[in-house]
Amino acid sequence: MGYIAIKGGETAIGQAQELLEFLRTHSFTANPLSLDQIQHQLHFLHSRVLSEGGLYHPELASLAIKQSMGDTLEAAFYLRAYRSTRPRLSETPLQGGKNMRLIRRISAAFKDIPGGQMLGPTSDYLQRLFRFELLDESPEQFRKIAKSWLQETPKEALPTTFPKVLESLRQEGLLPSVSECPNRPFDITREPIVFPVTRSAALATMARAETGSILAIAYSNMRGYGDIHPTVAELRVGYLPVQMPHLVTGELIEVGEILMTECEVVAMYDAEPNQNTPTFGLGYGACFGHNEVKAIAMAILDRALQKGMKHSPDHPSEDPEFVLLHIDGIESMGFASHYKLPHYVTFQSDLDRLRSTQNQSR
Amino acid sequence: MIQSLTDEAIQKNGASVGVLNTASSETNRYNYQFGFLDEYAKKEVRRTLLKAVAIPGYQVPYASREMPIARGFGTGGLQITLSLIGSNEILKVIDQGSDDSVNAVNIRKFVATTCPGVTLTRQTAEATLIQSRHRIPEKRLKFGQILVLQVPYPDPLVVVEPSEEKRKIMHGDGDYARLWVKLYEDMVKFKEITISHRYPTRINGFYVIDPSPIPRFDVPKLHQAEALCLFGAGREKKIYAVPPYTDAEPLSFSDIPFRVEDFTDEQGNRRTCQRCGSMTSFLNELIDSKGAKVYQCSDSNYCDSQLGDQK
Amino acid sequence: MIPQNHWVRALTAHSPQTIQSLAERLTLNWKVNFKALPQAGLSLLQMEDGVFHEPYYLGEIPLVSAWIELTNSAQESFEGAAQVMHDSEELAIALAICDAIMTHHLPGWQNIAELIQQGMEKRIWEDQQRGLMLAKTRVNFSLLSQEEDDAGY
Amino acid sequence: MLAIDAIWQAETQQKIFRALLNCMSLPGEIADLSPYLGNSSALLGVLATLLDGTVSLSDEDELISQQVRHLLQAHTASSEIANFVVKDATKPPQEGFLPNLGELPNPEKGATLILQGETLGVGDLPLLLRGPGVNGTRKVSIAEFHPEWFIHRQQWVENFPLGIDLFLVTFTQVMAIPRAITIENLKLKI
Repeated sequence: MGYIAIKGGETAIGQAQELLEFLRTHSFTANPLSLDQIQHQLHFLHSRVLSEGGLYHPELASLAIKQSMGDTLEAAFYLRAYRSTRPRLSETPLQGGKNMRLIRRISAAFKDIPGGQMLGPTSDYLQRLFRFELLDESPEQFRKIAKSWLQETPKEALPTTFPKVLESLRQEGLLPSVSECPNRPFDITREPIVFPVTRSAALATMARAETGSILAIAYSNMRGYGDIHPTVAELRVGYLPVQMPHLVTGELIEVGEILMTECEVVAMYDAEPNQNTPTFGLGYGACFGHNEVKAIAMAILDRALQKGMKHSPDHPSEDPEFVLLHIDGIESMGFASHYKLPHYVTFQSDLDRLRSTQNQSR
Repeated sequence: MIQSLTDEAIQKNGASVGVLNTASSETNRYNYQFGFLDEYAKKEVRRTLLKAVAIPGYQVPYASREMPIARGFGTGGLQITLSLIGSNEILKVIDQGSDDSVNAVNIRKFVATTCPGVTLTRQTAEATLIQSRHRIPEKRLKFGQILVLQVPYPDPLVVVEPSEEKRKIMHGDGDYARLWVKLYEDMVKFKEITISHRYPTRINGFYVIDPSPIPRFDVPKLHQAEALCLFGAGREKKIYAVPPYTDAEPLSFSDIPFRVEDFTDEQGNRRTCQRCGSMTSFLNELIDSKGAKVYQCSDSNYCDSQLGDQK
Repeated sequence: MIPQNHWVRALTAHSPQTIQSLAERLTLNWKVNFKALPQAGLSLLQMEDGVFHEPYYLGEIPLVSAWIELTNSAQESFEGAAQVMHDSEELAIALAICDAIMTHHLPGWQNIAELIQQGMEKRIWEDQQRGLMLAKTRVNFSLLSQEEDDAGY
Repeated sequence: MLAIDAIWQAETQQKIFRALLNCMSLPGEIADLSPYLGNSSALLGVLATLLDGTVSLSDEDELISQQVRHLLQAHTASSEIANFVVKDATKPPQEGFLPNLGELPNPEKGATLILQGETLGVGDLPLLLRGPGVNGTRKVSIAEFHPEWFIHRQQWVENFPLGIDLFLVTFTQVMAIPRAITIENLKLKI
């Protein structure tokens, strides 16, 4: 009780770290998690950390999850901090999502889309019944699953790149025209966000936002604090080939690929004062890894923020300052955590002021 | 395999040569370099520091990087420390005046890990660089020493003006009228200035700074100090400075002077540290095991050295 | 012949050690100079948003680059360069050497061509697996439409 | 292995920076950079320490070789807008020369002017400094820096916080005069 200064913190800190390590290992018989196990068996956790960390580094994302013992905020924090140790060398040329090598592609707007709908690896239609046989899954059974899947020879393997669903709507004239001369994108990692912000700053901030935070604000819009009424035109998950110019020839070379999720929503149309024909509103969401709920939430907020930037915001989810300053997991968790630090000195000053003010009023 | 980087090669393609890290690239590809931050980040902080010193009290914006300790734990101070530090440094880290406070221990450990060769010390007098949260050491800092203070809220005008754009204009004009009004209203309401810590202080007769959450007790130590004082706000992305031999005056009225924390007891005597007996230091109020209120120096190294002197 | 823009993708299907040891072996009689210091760091991934086609930054990726020049005893010089999403400068240097040897058909280029061929086959197999994921989970709407009509009840 | 001049190495740049920070905090203090410079001049040591691709440099007197300009990575800008302006100070400033003085809300945009001269510490031009970082007043003598530079400086820094910050360099030495400093004896001298 009271405000007792902690002395001998050095020992306590060391012991606390060791205790955490003990918690992680906890028994004499358990095996350490391998980075590969984390990347694959904890696929969605891994994806979440990649996206919230803002750095596509699958190996270090696994290590971050291992070290943080599965705390998503902490794990993303490891990646963010690591970025500060690496020089910024360049930026890539503009990459387009239509080049993604897909493993999943669906549309809620149209039954039949050019190229077809492919569910890919999804948990959407799982009945959340426990598979009790996994309680003691043997390594043999575990390995058999992948083996038997791979044994099937691709008789009719589909191509993996497809056009965007929105393109057909755009050709029909149902969508607003694309930006004519887009600005240079805003780099949120180097420049402080000062309002009003550009849409590119909002997209970059949301792409690395904390999933729960961005979902909660988007949900407020879905429930009635907003009126976006989105329809998912296309949701796609796949591997984007990343291209960089060859240093000698300048020709674009594929230097690697990233797993990412992209979502495009069509929203209720707006009556634009200076536009003769009304067109659908549009929202876009994307992030590293396989994070569908996050991409959908982002697409909805993109649309909501466009509205808030154009007219004045009617709801929190349409207010760029409210949304963008409160969705970063590293910032918010850091500030919440800092209240755990000792404030003995400032509190002593507070006590002094209150007592002296009380004396004055007596 | 690689034989040499010829001068000619540098000449042709100098554009990619900025800073060469002396750390060997032969080692594990995931090693952290000396000082953790990449060299371009350090350069930016260094340029910012020079402007901060050249324009005393002005909050210079910079692209604060994410640090491996949480925002609010001293990321601004740490970025300054890492941009300053060399392998011959003698570093002291304190939090609440104490070298053993958990946050101080943590930051010291971090620097020791990422800056091999740096000497760590608890002795205020022998440190070349001191990073601190919430206190300026009791022992007067000397010429040549650098004090780095961690800052949560850098702008003293934020209590009267929420828009940063407008605050920047007010600072540029040296217009602190609304801050004076706020102090005056306080006085009328409470007959006391209610600001307990982070006391607004005018530097070199122009800019007013938030001196970080040091107690009022520490504010006069900034005035005409021999040491260089640097302030880092990581979350708010600002750096500012009070150079040595510079005026630092807490805002006050002639009839209600600036007052430091009062440590006199009911009988009107100055309370003393129950440990070293100091009658001049800033004291922490503690509750002992019997529930009685006792007082002890907040600056642990000062308290220890007072005890040592008595022996 | 596999085009140059797929070399890095094909070669990185092999372990870095495989590429590095081959590059080292093939340059035993060459002088290798840097045209620019090899650099390991991050690159900003610039994406086009899918609805208004505006550029924005999705996040950062690790990137390492190397630009080298091979010189033989006859003082003939040949350039090669590579960038790859990785952290190892050694890997980028090895890829840049492979690039120089392949581009200019220097001695040993067939060994690299072979590695590229094998790597590409592995990548094609990976693409086929992805295609298979799609093929197996494709929704057949001609069968579904009946059920969907029933779903109203 | 790699033969890179000392001034491009991280360890050296840290040391040079500390010397510069010390000079900026204590106007009139003269730092000898020769232990860190290898074969380079103090001017290059200062530039290598402070510049990268995110800032601009003006070098109208061509004090820096083309090769080093590439290594510095800074983009070239005219002297009115550059963040860093390098001048040969043995000659007087050209007619109409005016560096960026910054803006009231953003005074840090005022340029850092680096003047190349001959001698610091002794010479026929005494400067009497007063202001932040100076304990009372401080007198420092220099030579082969044209006096007109200091007269112009006085006009540039008249409206604090607007102004420029000066580094004076010789082949191995450096000294700083930030904008808040008053040079008290100027009128007497010229």
